[in-house]
Amino acid sequence: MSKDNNHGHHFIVPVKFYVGTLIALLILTVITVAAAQIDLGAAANNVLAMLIASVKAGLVICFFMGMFWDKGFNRIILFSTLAFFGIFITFCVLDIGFRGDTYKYEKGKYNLKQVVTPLKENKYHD
Amino acid sequence: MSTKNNSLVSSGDIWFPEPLSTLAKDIDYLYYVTMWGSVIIFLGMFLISIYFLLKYRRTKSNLVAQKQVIENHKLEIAWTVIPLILVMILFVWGFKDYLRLRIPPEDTLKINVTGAKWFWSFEYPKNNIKTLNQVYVPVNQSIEFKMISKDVLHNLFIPNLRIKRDVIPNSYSGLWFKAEKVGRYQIFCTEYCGDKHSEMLADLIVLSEEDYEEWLNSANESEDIPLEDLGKKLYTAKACNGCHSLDGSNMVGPTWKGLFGKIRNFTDGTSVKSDENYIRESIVYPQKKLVKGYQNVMPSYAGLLSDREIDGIIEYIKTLK
Amino acid sequence: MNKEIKIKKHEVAHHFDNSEQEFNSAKLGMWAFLGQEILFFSGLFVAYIIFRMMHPEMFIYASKHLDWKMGALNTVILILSSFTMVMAVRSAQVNKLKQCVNYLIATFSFAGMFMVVKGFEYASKISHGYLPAKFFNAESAHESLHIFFGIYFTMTGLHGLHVLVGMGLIIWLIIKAKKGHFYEDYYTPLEMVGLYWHLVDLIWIFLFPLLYLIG
Amino acid sequence: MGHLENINFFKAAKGFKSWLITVDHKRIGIMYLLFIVAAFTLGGLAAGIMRIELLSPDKVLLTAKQYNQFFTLHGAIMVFLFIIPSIPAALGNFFLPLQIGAKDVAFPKLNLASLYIYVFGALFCVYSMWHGAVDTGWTFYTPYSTTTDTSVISMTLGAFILGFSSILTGMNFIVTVHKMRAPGMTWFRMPLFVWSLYATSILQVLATPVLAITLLLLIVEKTMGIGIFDPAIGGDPVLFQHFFWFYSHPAVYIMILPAMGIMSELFTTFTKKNIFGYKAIAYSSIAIALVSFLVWGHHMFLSGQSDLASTIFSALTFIVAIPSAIKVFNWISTMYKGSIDLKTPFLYGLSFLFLFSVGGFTGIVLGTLSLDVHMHDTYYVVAHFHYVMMGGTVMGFLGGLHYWWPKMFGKMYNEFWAKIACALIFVGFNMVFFTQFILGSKGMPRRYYSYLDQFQPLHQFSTSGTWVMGLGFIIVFIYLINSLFRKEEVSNSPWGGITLEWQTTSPPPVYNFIETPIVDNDPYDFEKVKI
Repeated sequence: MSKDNNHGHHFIVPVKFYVGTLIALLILTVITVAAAQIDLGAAANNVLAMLIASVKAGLVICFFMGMFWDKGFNRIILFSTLAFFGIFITFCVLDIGFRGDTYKYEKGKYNLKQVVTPLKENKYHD
Repeated sequence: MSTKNNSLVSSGDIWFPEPLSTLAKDIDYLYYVTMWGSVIIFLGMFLISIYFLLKYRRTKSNLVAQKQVIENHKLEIAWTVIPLILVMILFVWGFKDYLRLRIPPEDTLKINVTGAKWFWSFEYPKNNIKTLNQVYVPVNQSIEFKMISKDVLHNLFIPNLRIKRDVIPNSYSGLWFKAEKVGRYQIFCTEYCGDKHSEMLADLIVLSEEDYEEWLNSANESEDIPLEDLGKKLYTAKACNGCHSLDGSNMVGPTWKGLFGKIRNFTDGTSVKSDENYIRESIVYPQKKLVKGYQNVMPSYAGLLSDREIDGIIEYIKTLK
Repeated sequence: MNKEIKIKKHEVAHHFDNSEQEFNSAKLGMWAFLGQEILFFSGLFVAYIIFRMMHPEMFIYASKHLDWKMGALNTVILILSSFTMVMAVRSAQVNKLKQCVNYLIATFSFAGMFMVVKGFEYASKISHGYLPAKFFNAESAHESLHIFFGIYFTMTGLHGLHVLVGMGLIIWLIIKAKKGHFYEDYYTPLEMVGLYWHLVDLIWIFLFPLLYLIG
Repeated sequence: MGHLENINFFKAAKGFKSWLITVDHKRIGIMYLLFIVAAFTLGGLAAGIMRIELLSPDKVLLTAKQYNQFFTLHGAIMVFLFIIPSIPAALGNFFLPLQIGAKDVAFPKLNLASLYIYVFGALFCVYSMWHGAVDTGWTFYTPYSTTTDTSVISMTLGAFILGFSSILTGMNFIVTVHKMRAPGMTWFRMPLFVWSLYATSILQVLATPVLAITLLLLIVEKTMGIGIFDPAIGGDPVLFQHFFWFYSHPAVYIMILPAMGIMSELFTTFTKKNIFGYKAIAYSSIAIALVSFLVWGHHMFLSGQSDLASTIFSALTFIVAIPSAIKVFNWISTMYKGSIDLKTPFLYGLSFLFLFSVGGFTGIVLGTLSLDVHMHDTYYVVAHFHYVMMGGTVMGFLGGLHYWWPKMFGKMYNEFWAKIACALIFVGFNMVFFTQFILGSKGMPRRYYSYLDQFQPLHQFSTSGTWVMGLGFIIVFIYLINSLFRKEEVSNSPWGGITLEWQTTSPPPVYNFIETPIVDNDPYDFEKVKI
């Protein structure tokens, strides 16, 4: 039962690499804040904000967390987690966004009546 | 609990209560297709297994499996693709019927339904009639329910029409049906809503055209009939008879016999002589004064009884010595 | 304090064949745990998305009440703490144990700063009365403004809790590092807490634009 | 390695304390088994009392509120305390390392920690049962759960903690399967029980956290009223149902997949024949694990969910039914040209086959949009999920328990009584639940304390079935305990099984194998391996 106690030496990342990633992240933070000031329309702002956040997240995952040099299966865990997160969002939005009673107005064409929410006396504001 | 409605168990066939609409019959038809299809496949599997169990029993001569058959690609592909096609047919068929269930025709009689903790109240907007736990509909006429809940989730289920829909507090939900047979049918609440969930029942009363017209007139000509008779009619129409008796026996609620003028002592120790104001208050806000020895389960009738109807009930109670 | 830290040899657990297998197992287990954490926070992100779809203008109005400068400061602090954590792991890999301890202390102090800034933010919210529904007593143009603050406090509160847990783990690391448990052949706990810490930073990277920088 | 190698794990350390701080996966498995049997008994008693109450529409034993508390108790105990941990934590902990030739799970201390987290969570549930039991149903639907005064918070905290025990077990198994396999055991030489536990662990790790956040949001909603789920202040109760079922549908696959794994073991050992379509079964386990995340909306067809979402969920529900069908067909074909030995474990295997198929066919009925409108929240649904959970997982659990009993305790149970008990359970089960199919389609709603008189005969017949089934379970309990006091020892492989756990002594030594086995054959290759 031989037990070799030492690792095969892992690949040690040069310091410059980490400093570079740090600077990139700080720059991206500044860009995020700047992008939020200029108004490109609600949808565009959201997409842009999410894009920049994803790039930052990608940097942290690949370099700080070492996914870039890592074994394949850890990546599969990460991608399957994000996939199920995506499924959760899409089906919830599929429900909330398309509510309302369907009605047929022309041959084979369907449409959604607007969801009518009753006038609720607000428990905390009456 | 007994009910005057048509029986669900004895009517109809083994699996379903008697269908009231053509749509109900189509849904039953789809169920039977699925069921008999499943029974055939199940019997197939069952007989093959029994055959294997008998033929390949472990005997002295057959101690180890003769041939290690481990795969047969054609067979495996077959029993993947064929079930997929079968279930997809079921899906499309079910989806078509579901659309017919969900989409009401144009000219429907609209009825507003409100589910509250443990009773259903129905409102006919055109002839502003309100009924409690009973809904009268004409036969062969498309009816559309617009349902809302006052507190927790409820669910209106009419087994004979195979329709069911959750009644939620934050938006209206719709149901439509066309009853093609006259009679009294059962309505259940099927979304768990607390202690009396199993008593939140209602009756669907399908009347012929003339009876329905006659009911409509009798329901709203309550303006001119004398107050005592109005009170007597409301005693049954508004389900007071479910909890209050007339002959002095105490049921869920106190009896109405000799109620007027009696001293009522309450759980908080106070007591008052029962007069018009006390009776009016206990109808609209029953939780305010609880008579000793009775639970606080009476639903509030605020908005369900007009002032004239409350006067009618008070007059009627006065006559009960 | 300048006494050279004596390395304490690590004994591979009995059921592993070699330390390579032990390290990879730990890393795989950690990534499964991080996957679970992401899905744990996913519930909150879905609630945020659904309610932003339901009341879009209320969210824009509500986010004006948040001070984005504090949010940006917190983002920078967390990114720096991620950097110092990575440097701590690296210095253990090259046997610079003194440097590793210093970097850990730096990470801990950044985390402390983050919580202090968060404390100021919460204090200003409480003083204005922008609390979840039951305690919400500020006047507001939108009748469901309290939902935004309900989601805001749940998200940042849960994230703050994870930062506190991270700080506890870093203290544990500092103690073990001082005793020389970590060196070039064995730094697994250091790397695992590092991964956890980067995830906490990752979640804040998404929280910041979603809550503070709306439209 | 000292003398520990050939002493079995019972005798390796003595005394109560040695059990409390053990990190041996076999001892942890047995401790889990004790808790699981206790939870099953408690939940079973609650069901028995409920059925007695349903003998008549009026009060027999319980008031309405007590009845509601009892069905919630039955649901919560059976789901969170019994059926989710039953096979993975008890039998899985014991046999996963053995079947892949490892000495222990990847993180033994974490394994003990998840046992203690399970006990700690169970204490919360027991406390909340005793102090004003919850009456919301195991689904805790808002707004009822946020407005009732019963102890919802302590019950949800209990379930929250139990969720972590499940996550940690799942994590442990994933890493064990990846990193701890014996030399020579490639992915396609692993037994199929290990494949199903691997698929279950994926579900446990990726689905349970969403339950954790749902319960946390429920607690925050109840204490601080943040208004996400409370409609009175702008929330949406249907959103809670989305959160809850996103976890709970994968949870029902956490329950059934391990039982399917046991079926593959039973159908090979008792037919002495290699499994039919090994890759098909292995891939369908993984397929079920992945597709199970797409179908949760079929619990909410009538909840006010949009028709578009309902349609998509209905279509995906049919796709998830296919892998289960493939597995059942594969097991039947495994019997072809085998040498079938009708011992009790195999009888449980056969009853799983038929009861699970009935559950599957009725599941297709409930997945069809138009039929679900009539069948939803009636006794038809109650019968469906009992056929799949009790007919599936409990039969699988009993089959696995009997199959591995000689290996776990080194004692053989009484075969004659075992067959009688199996027959009683099978007959009693069908008496109880087949009548409920008819009750449901006739319109009897679920969770009803009192019902219309016309349903009484069916309810009475169903209740009488529970006594037959209860008798069966009592007999199982008696002869299994009795078998522990028998003298004669059991050989390494009493049933002739050839997977790795049968190649070591029973009960196995502390480190499972005298020397780490080298694997160079398929797991069920009866020609190559002679025992």
